[in-house]
Amino acid sequence: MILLIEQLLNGLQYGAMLFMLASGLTLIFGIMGVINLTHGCFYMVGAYCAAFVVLQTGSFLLGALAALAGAGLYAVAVELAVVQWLYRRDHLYQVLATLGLILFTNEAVSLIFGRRPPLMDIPPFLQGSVPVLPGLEYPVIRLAFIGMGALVALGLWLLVNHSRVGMLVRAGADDREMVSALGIDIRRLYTLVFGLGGVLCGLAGVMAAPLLAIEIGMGERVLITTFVVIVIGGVGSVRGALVGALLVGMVDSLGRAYIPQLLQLSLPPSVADTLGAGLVSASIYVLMALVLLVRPLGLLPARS
Amino acid sequence: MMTLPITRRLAVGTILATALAGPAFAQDGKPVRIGFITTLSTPAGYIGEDIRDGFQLAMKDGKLGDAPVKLEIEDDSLKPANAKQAADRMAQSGVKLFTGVNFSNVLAAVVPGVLESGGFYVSLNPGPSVFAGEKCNKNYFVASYQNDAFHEAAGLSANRLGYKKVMLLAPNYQAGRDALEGFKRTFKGEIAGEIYTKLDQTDFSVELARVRSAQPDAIYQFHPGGAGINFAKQYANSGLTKTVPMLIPSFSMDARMIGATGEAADGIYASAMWTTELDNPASKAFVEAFRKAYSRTPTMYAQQAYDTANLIGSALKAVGGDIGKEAEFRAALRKAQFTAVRGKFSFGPNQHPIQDYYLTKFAKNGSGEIVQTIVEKVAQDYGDAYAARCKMD
Amino acid sequence: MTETTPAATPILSIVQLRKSFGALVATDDVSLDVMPGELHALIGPNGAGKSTLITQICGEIRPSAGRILFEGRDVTRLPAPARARLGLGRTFQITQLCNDFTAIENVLLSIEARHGGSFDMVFNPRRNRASMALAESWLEQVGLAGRGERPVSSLAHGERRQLEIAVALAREPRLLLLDEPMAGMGPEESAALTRLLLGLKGRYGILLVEHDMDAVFALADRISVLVYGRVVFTGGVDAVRDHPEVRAAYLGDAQPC
Amino acid sequence: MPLTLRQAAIALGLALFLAVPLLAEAGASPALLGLANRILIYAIAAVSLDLIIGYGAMVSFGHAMFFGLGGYVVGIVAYHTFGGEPLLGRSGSNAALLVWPLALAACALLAVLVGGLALRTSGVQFIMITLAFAQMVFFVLVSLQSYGGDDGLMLERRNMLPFIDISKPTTFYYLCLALLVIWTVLCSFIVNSRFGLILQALRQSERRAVNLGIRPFPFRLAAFVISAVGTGLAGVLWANYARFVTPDMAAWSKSGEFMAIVVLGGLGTLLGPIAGTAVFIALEQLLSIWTEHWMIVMGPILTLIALFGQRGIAGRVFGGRRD
Repeated sequence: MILLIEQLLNGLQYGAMLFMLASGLTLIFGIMGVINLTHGCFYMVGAYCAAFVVLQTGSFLLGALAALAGAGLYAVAVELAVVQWLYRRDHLYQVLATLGLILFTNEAVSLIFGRRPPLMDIPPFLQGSVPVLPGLEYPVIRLAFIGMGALVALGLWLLVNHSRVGMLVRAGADDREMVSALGIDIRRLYTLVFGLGGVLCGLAGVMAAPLLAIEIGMGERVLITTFVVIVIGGVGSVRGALVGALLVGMVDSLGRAYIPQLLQLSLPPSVADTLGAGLVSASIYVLMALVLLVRPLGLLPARS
Repeated sequence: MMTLPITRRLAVGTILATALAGPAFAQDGKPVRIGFITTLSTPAGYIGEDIRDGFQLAMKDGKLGDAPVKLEIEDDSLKPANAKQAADRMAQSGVKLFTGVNFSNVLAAVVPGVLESGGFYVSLNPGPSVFAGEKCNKNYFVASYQNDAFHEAAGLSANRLGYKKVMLLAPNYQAGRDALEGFKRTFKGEIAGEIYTKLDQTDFSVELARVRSAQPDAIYQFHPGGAGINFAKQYANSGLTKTVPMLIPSFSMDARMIGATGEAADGIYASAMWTTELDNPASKAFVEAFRKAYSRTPTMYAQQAYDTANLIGSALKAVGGDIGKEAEFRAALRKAQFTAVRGKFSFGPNQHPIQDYYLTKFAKNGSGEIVQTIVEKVAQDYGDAYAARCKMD
Repeated sequence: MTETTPAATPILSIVQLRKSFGALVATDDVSLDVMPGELHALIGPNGAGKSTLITQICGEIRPSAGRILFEGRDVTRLPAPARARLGLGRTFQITQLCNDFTAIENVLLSIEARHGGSFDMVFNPRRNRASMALAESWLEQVGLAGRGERPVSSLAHGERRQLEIAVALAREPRLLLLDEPMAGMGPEESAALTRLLLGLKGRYGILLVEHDMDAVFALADRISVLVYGRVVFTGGVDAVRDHPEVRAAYLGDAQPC
Repeated sequence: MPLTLRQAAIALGLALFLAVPLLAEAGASPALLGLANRILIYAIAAVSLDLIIGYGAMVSFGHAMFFGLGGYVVGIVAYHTFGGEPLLGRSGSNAALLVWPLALAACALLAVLVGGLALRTSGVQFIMITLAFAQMVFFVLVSLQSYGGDDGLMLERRNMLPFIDISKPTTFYYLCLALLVIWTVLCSFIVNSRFGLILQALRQSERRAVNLGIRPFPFRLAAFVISAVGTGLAGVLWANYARFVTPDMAAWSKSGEFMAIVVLGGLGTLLGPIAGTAVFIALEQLLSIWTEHWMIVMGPILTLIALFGQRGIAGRVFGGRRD
């Protein structure tokens, strides 16, 4: 029972991280209709900026600020330099252009920071574990991750539903011409949303950096999963991204925790291991395929 | 880095010399071309860098074993197809000696073509079981280790440490499965469970929870590269280090990974063939020279490349730099008459190493740095399980 | 003009059709007939639900309730392609053509579509003389003779509207749904198109949605007025012209555009 | 009769490809043959992908799965033929005329399955669901323990064809060239046929086509399967060329590479992607010889192609569509 609760927390934590990445991506896709493969790079840039500043100054807080700023600015730069020319183009060109940017970013980061993965320790106030339930201690940093995910969800909800920017965002998603007619500079709105997506990636990056190796290619490793999340949730919908992130987080975590054991009950160990591991690897893709077959536009699409 | 321009100038010089001297004397001054295909881009690129730098450290003024050599270095981007393409191209242009490859799957792509073209391959890192048994070849040498050796040494280490119940974790691919098989071959206690992680997994919280609930005496985990750093960091953060010690093969935590793992590496046990702390003059000299040349601590990959270079050098010396004398060159390689940084070294019947393995521990040294200290020798003159199946003609 | 007797089966019959999107009722218990050979015009202000009705008739969206009968057969649950194969042709309010194709290729597509689901992967229909001649003759009928080799993207707006009709006709339908064929046309072009439609009248059952009241009065046998998803009146041209409620509801505030 | 630009380009390209073995032999560079052979094989995949992206607007981000599957069928059969234990009581065969159709049938079957499910969606969902299926195939290949798993599978020797000996590099090269020409001619028949007319109509205006009585699904599925078979053929040839297969063949980055090649060459031209392949692979080769940081150049090149090369490098010559 304790183990199950711990695994649920793990799923929640993974979901929180995926949500930070997916919410920005889904806004970018929903509002501007752009498939942005570079999104994972923002996350990597955030982690590298954080590690670099922490190494120089020793302050986690400064590192976090650097991550948000670095990832946000890089996102804005990408939008201004490349993505803004792709808004009305076929998805195919967006995929290709941003694929090229991934190659570029990875190589540029390795030239700037070197190939050696930099170190970032867990800041003192996030170290160790605290008792969550009798008999269950859970690492503080993972709890902080969950808390931060909840804050981001709340913040985005307020932003999208209860602010002027959010109104513009929603209007922009529905009717570009209308927003332009209102005399609002839609170009700046787009850049802003792109930057916001970058900042959220930076946040995920700085939160993940103490737990993960900060290395080239870390972005692509989460990118595809992030896409799975938003496609499951329904492209363009922040609520969908939340549901998708939690679903994928849970399915992945619980799958890893229990699928091999369940198979071992009924199959010989060697077969169970192979099959289990294969099934676990593909679990979220199977989930996505199933969801799309039942609801081709995802669970909570922004517009039907 | 200082050696590079000199090498180049010398190489140019020798080419000019041979051009002037004409083809009749080509054998004399002409450098031996060595096809050096390794992984320089991608996240694993740092390993390729160490391999290249370690190899070049062994070269003196562009010479190995007093014979001028020309390294033809090419990046394979960790793509077997690229590596094969490069190797075939080099072989067609007359390169007879190859080394450098860093990963088993790349090696599997490169070696058959090289051997078919009549060339030599001397591996400075992977030693997959495919080429160690029935498919061994007289022109194929492994100067590093057979892939299973570290895992078998880890099993022996676990026995020494008195563990009765060990839980195993490895990624769900061939090398991961081989690792766990190797461990089980020598470990005498009980296996508390085997967990196969996903290939691209970065977070291990779920697996750590399973370890916690199974309460083994220790875990043995094999995750190379970034995943290894992730695992160690998260293991330390979960507090498991205090109750369940971790045992790994050396390449789950090389010198550069220690830098990225920090304190979390403290207290981890590892099976190893060499560490910077190995107490012999050749090793000390190598570590010092490497640090001086590149201002960083060498990894085991650099050491293996350095030893491989010296092995090749010894054989080149024996044939006076004429690699055309194939039989002599082969025989000289087989003798392995060079001072290995790792200590004792000889070839078994399948031309894979027979050498010693150690139990090591990551711990702080006098100046507070985490280093890989030698605990004890767990295997002496250790060969591999496949040698018996090799029928060399 | 063909004489229509009350006893004949309507070619299209809509029975208490209803479509709601959430709280919004776009089609509210609409019943309507088109007799063979009849030109039935559907008018109403913007947002009255005319296009929603057309898309339900051709099968692109499903009604919430009610039935659609084509030549007496219930087609309410049939998908759009199946209805087209039964003989239901349409044009679109916003031109739907293959813009990378030439004009004649668009017509050719329509001719080829008659042959069902054949996977002929060998023969190039552009080399089939009979098909090409047929396509050319449809272009001639709508006044596009000699424009066949022009890519659609280079045609003028009016020409594209004419091509739409040629494409729909080449499928040889028995019922035509014309969704604002005059939209965006100048008076000259509208008049030409009206003449073209007059020529088609009687050969097909036609349901015409149109804002151009001159055209509607010139062409229609009967007119239905749709307001807020409801048919408020159906009758002959004169009856509509004189009907006070219709004048108030529609003709009063919406100028023909 | 004067040649059109298009005909001239075809003649020149064909002459160049025909001349490569002679050039290589004449001493230009023996590696040239391998490079050109690689181009031929990838070009078959690129032409196939163009069939559905360029003509059918089905942006498959998972086509590498067919490349991988085609290769693996060859690899697995070879494994059982040489040394491995028999499979289902059969010891395998090295006859290309048996193994190759088997591999292509496997690809067709997978395509029916994947296409049947994926074509229920469109747009970004289609891109992602094809990617998801490719990832599944990738993970299956990685977990095929007895076939080398992640390390891949070596082939003892190339498959055997009657009358010609494809173990000779030049012969194999000309076989690939012949297959590329045949496949491209077949595809050009397809796109100009009634089937192709409808496929292209579905791309340009699905509503128009549907309201003419065309059911989109069977046409799209058929095109998807044909394209998968072509890509599978490339996989089969690759397995024979490289004589080893790895799960890499089905990785998502490979799918991306194929897409890049098609766009580079010019969508909806069939011939453009062949030129695209040549440029892409040659560029990759040159840059990686020049510097290990070649991706910092290659990346922006891809981006620029996407931004400005609306018709690809050969779109103007071969009359492709704009995006």
